[in-house]
Amino acid sequence: MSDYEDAVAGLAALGERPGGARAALEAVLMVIDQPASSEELAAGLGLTVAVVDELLAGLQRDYNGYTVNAPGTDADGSPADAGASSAPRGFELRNVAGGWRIYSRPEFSDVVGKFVLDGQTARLTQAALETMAVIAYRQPVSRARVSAIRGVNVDSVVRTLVQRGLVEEAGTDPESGSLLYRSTSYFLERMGIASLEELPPLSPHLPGLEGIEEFFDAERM
Amino acid sequence: MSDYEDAVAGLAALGERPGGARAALEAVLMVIDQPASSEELAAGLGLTVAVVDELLAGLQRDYNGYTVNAPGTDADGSPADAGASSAPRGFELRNVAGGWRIYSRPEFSDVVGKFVLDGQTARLTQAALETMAVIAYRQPVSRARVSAIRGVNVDSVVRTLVQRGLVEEAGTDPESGSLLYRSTSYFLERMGIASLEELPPLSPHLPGLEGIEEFFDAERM
Amino acid sequence: MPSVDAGAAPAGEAEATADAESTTARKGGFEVRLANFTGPFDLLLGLIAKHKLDVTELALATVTDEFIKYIRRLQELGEGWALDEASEFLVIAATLLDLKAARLLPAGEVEDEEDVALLEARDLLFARLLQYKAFKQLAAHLGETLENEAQRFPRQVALEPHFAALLPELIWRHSPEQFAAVAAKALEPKDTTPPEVGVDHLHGAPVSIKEQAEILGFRLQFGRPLSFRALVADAESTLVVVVRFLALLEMFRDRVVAFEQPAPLSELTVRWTGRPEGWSSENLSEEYETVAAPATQRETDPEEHANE
Repeated sequence: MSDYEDAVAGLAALGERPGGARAALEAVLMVIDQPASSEELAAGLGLTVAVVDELLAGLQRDYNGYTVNAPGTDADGSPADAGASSAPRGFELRNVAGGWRIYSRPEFSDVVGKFVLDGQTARLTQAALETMAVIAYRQPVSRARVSAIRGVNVDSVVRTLVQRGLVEEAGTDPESGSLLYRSTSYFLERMGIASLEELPPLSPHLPGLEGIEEFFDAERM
Repeated sequence: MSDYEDAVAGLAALGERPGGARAALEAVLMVIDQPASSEELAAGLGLTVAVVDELLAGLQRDYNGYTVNAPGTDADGSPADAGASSAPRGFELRNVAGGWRIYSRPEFSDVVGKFVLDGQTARLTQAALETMAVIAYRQPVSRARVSAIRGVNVDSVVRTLVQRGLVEEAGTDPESGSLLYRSTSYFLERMGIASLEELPPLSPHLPGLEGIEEFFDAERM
Repeated sequence: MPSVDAGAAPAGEAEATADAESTTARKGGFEVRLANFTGPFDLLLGLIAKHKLDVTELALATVTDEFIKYIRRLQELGEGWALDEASEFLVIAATLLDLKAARLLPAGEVEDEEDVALLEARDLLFARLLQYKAFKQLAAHLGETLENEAQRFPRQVALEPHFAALLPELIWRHSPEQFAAVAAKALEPKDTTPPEVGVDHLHGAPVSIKEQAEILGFRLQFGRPLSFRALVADAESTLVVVVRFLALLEMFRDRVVAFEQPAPLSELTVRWTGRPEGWSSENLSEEYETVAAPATQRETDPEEHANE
């Protein structure tokens, strides 16, 4: 079990420092500028993924303001929870686009917005949102197919989405040779979700899906 | 004492949010890139400088791991200290050159350094090089405009270039309010030229530049 | 979500409707408030919602009039309304009109092929409309989520100086000239992607202008003047006739042929005027070379011209 030994060795070394492994993880979270997966964090800290996952969950609860005795806190008394506080912090730790990252809490968006100049991008138009939805749920998908679903030409809208980094090219369709598009991890980030599976399912929105589905496959361009 | 009244009004508004004024201050400190003075923070939060200074001192102690009852804690029982923890965090609040910012704790600089270096290469990617080229020839320029020219989102690439010291912020666009970027003297140094005028002109490669210029202006987001 | 950031709106859709709104305000009298519809389905759903109709109900005819009135209004406004959008609107308007006409006929007689086709058109329209409705709902969800998420700001601070110092020294091998070449390439307009125009419905055999010019050149160069009628006598299709005519125009511009036509619509005679040697279709004017140069492009050229 060399994994385990490594993890213990890592823990021991980090454990001697103030705050221990939990603080080490926090220190790393302070310098990343894009989401970092538990695997990346574990490798950087010399800990197992399981330990890091537990520490992350502890930090998340901690920042959200659960106390040590609150329901939902692990009973194992891991050091991760030793410093948990009762009032929520101004920031939160979230698992977004397959990685962990620190965000300011939404309740303070007005205040933070005054200090962060360039953080926010303009809102998407209705046309862009609809096109984004079709691409997110039908990816990889050609512009022609998105056009067919929306009933209008989508070339310029897709270009805008690509420029905004929400959509990217995903090769060409082997049959028609047309360019295919898919959503990016930045889209997941902006949506605040870890993966595409977290998107709400399409089916409830489509009545009588079975027949229609076949029908559209036939129509596929 | 209109200052005082303003401050109280501000506190009241912030006080209704989870974590109160302390969390609001934390939220700002967690995401600002440039250190902010207590005056700037006070203005942004609608608090007096005195209140902000007190909150800052409280946060600093909190992050350093003093408990509420530890020596050095104010006896006034301000809500700022209610959530103070006993173990130091992985980050600290420092006042550097008149501004406050959250940094990773120096005890973990080896771990953090290892993490930062992982996956770093000494060479610019093609995407970074092209983005650098657009900034060098179109400066001062916003990221949105570079994105429009390159047809992809360039946010993270620009951040890399800034980190590498090749590009720096150059104020904000008076119209859109977005941050502008320009090349640095380090860039000139690496190019082996004394000034931007020594950059070879683009015209031989690119006839009809004027029209293109208009094209991008029209497309501007 | 009626409030749409017009500033960031991509060209076309939003502009057209923005125009529409202002005109409505000026002229008045048009009951449908022209909201910012993003396409024909959106408009159709809007009208259905206005009349509180279920999409699945067979009451589309109720909204047909209004739909068509709206289209007519948009047409009157004219500019800013993209052709492909217009055609989509018209396709749907035509389908609706068919359906409405069908409802005026006695019910229960679905016998001839036209009726069946009409039912299929209706089902197709319903299905597409339902599908669009689903995506519109999801778009609303995306919009809300994106907006809520925009309240959060990620920590993405610059690396602390002592960590930045750890980064390996940058390897920079580009000379100013190479860098300028990179810049020139990066600044080149990339927007050359032509809008995807379906050509599946076109079945013309590939005919190339150069190829036809070669044939014409061979016949004229080594023979006496020929009438256009004679030159196209062996043409297997109208497309070849058209392409040969275009080829002749090209050759005329290159001053290797001359035309004679005594009276309008009378016989057109073509005479070789170029030097006997040294001409080949490869020398045709540059304009055509740029269009017809790539091998793959060449095949589609005549079709494009034939379409015009």
